[in-house]
Amino acid sequence: MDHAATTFMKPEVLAAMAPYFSRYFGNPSSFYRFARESRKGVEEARGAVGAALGASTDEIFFTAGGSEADNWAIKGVALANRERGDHIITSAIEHHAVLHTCEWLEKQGFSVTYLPVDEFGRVDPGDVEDAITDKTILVSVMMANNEIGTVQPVAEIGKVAHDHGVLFHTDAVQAIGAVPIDVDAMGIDLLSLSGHKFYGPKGTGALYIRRGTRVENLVHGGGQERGRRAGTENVPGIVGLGRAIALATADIEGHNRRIAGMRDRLVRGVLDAIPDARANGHPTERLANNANFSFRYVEGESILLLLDARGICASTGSACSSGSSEPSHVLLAIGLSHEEAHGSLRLTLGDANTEEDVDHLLEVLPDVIGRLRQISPLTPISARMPEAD
Amino acid sequence: MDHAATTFMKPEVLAAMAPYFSRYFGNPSSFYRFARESRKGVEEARGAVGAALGASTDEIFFTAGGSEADNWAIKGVALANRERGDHIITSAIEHHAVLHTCEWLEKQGFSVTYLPVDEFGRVDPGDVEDAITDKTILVSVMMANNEIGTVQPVAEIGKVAHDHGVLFHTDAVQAIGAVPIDVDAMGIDLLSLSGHKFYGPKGTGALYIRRGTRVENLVHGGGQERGRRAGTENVPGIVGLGRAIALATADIEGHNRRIAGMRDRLVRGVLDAIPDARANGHPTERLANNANFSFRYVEGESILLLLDARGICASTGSACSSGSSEPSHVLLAIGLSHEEAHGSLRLTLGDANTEEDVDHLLEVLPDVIGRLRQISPLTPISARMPEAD
Amino acid sequence: MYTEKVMEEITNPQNVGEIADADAVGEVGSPACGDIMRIYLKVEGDRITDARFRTFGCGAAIASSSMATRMIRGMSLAEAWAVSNADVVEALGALPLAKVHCSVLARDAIRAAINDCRTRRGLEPWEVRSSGCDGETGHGPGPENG
Amino acid sequence: MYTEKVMEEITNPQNVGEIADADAVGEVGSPACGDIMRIYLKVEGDRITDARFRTFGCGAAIASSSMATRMIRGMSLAEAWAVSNADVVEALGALPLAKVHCSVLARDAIRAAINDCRTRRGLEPWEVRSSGCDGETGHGPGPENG
Ligand SMILES: Cc1ncc(COP(=O)(O)O)c(C=O)c1O
Ligand SMILES: Cc1ncc(COP(=O)(O)O)c(C=O)c1O
Repeated sequence: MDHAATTFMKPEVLAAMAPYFSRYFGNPSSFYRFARESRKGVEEARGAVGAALGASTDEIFFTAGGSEADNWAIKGVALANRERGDHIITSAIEHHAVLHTCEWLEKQGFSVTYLPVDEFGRVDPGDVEDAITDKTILVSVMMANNEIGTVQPVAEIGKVAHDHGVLFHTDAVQAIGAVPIDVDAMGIDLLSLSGHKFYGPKGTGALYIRRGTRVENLVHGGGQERGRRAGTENVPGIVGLGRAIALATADIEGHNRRIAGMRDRLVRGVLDAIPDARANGHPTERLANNANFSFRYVEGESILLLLDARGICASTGSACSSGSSEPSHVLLAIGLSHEEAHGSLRLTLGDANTEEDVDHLLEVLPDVIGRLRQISPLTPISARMPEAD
Repeated sequence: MDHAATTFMKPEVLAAMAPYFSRYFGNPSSFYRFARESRKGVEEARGAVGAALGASTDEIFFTAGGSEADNWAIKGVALANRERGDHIITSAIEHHAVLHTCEWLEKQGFSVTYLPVDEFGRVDPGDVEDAITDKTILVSVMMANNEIGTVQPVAEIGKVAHDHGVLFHTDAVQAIGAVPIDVDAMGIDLLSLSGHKFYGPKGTGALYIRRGTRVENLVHGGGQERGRRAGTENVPGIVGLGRAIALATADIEGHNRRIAGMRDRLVRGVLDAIPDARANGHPTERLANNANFSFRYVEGESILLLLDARGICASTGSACSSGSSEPSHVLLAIGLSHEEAHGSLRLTLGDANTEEDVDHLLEVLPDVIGRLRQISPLTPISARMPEAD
Repeated sequence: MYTEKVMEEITNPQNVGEIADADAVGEVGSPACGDIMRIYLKVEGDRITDARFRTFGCGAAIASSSMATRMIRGMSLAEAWAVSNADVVEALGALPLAKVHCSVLARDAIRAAINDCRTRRGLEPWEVRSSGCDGETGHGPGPENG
Repeated sequence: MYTEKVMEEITNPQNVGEIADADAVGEVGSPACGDIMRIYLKVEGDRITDARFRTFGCGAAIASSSMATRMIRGMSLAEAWAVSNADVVEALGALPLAKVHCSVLARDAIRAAINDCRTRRGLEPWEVRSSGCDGETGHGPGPENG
């Protein structure tokens, strides 16, 4: 139940890639007819990505993943438009690929506004408008959050940005296949996506760049991707990404209906069975597959470990690995205390999950939380199970 | 005969990758036991790359290819060491991934020396020494040239750099499996490589960074690659890269012997059969698989096309695709005239080539050159075949 | 990169060679540019009765010269002058965008040959600006409008 | 990430709980840090006869507390004071580098409990500097050298 971290690759995707490993292995930038199949594979994939976003084929540029796309979009716009302004607006709950890129730009002399979010994790388009100055060159707000699943009012934010002549980038890594996207209707100038979040290959991604948008290159060198992203094309990866995005966006509504049904039963079941628990994120404006909880008195990593021992993969916003175990910036931004933020659990459903998985989780999780609360010094006596030995 | 452009993937490599697409699809940065196989696959590959370079495992960082590795090495060193100096030394015959990166740094205020090469394409280590100033922070000279195959005196250049306390980066994209590498003996601080040049997967690469070397990140975000290269790891790709480099470096000498035998017969055959032709690059200090020719009076692309029509893939330094058809910067740097540079042909042999391929080439090429010379207005009457119609 | 039709024109170009007693020769390009086109004409009265070429250059340059000479055979000089680079591309079916400048070279070579013919006959050359390496040309007024 | 042995200690921690009439309690960490360890001791004369813990924290914190309480049962106070974080890691077999600070927390919790015991008995606490969130601790002189 950790599909937001990465997904398995669908058999159809691997099947689409297979011929390009060894049979059509040509370098698509090569010249001879032998390379034609590679070129065709890449261009068909480009078409599939364009179609999924309501964009033209020539506005799609392949990258090695979501992080590269985010870095490229933000640094690229910043460096190419420096003489127009040095101010960037983003939100406090972006992925680190956006936040750390913005921090790097601050070191290069740019100034960045990190907008707050409400208790559900939503950015207020009015805040975006208020933050815009005549130095603002870019607004970057993600389409859907990877931890708490909150979907942002992207179209409104896009409109605000455009009303002020400011470019709008959105990290849609978690949104592909979950939110119907139309870059024109949503006022999006740049959009990042990553293949392995929708049953495509790892190490593949794409950046949509609206025609005419000034963006400096991130990777300099050969003339690949029409001179904008150097490096021999990862042909099988690109082909797989194309196939995966076509599959993922074929029936977003039907997919969401099925997944949200399971997710809602899971959330209700957890909150019914476990006291002192809360569901994080927005009640309705959220990804269909995402459930995020805070369980008081316990710490997230230990929840994961005990779930793992019972065969359930999950994720937590508490990243106790750096020594100074930082709680999730997203959970703090929606107003959770450090303790609550440390005790978070993210469950994200995917195509492989069934109702039986939900049953299993509902069977296991209350026990796991109960055992950890028994260990914890924070647990009030009232919330403690009878002592074991 | 264009193995320097890209190679097919060996069946062993695909076989090594296969389980990581759908079975061990875990995110190696995830926590649970399920992700352990992914982590193990990545770390074994890191070990294989380290072993191939005489480096430690913790000095290897995976990238999406050679271009990214070059960009990262050069921008990373430049930006991280700016307060120590702003001068970079490279050569005139580097790959565009190095040259365009240096040009970008010039726009950011760095100064770059582009060292000349001799008629064989070699950089003189003495020139490197003369170019070093107290502002110099980096020397970047490629290990082997992708067009003319010349192998540089890397160890001497590394020594000069280190004698002056300057970091040394080498683009070894063409050298893996062809030149035995020992980063310590050669005084290399950073080294770029790319998987698809040695029968590994496209869209994979690595940067070796000597322990303690100050390098700024190129892709900011998550903590992957020990916090130095963000982005979910391309697990199957990395595993394939590891397998490929182990295979490619298992018997470099034997491989070179076999390939150079064919190559030498090819070069002799071509020069014997075709007048007004020259072999470019160094007579002995060159990649075993590389042959590069200039044929006077004809243009490279048209050679490729006629070869292609006869089933032979090749490459040319004449890139007549930009409108302002630029001849190869490498061929101009070794002193060829524009006309000679335009009439170049690169043939690069690989594991799939046989003596029959050489026979076929020797049968076809003289006719192709003859026909083009008949069309060309530059061909002297003496060098022309009898008029056709 | 090239269509089958263009490849056919490249592998089997028509009208290759010189005309020993040509009435006109036009040459454009340079070795530095990577393209040289030379067109030879036989002109009887106002009519082109033979056209041949020699070209140093890429596939598109060869195909464009071949096609251009095929097109102008039998045309009057004014008709040949009116042949645009788009006409050459159309006759070839298609050229990659980056190669369109080769069709411009072909047009320029035709015009250079026509003006050579006019000059040899003691007539004013029609106005033309020659193209640089980048294939950009000013459109001098053709005979239609000047 | 964790070895089987450490996972066993996490899924089946020993000595969880409180000692109702404890002779000493030591607590380190804070909710903001993401780790709290509380160790309860029963001390007869100079000897630790029972040790229990409650921990809020990651797997390594739970495993370290469990192992630490197992180690110090039956030790004298001076012996228990001398238990280093490296001893805890060794007893666990191994901890990931990023988790070593949890073993430091366990050592600090033991020492805090021992000093609580000494204070209750009217003795000077042995010198110790408490660790911050980052798990760095000054090494106060133990009983051996103070
Ligand atoms: C010498 C050299 N450096 C860098 C590169 C770039 O590698 P990649 O295409 O994998 O990014 C290449 C290959 O194109 C190369 O030959
Ligand atoms: C919202 C978001 N942005 C960016 C990324 C980075 O994508 P990748 O790991 O493919 O570089 C992720 C996934 O980790 C994500 O969830």
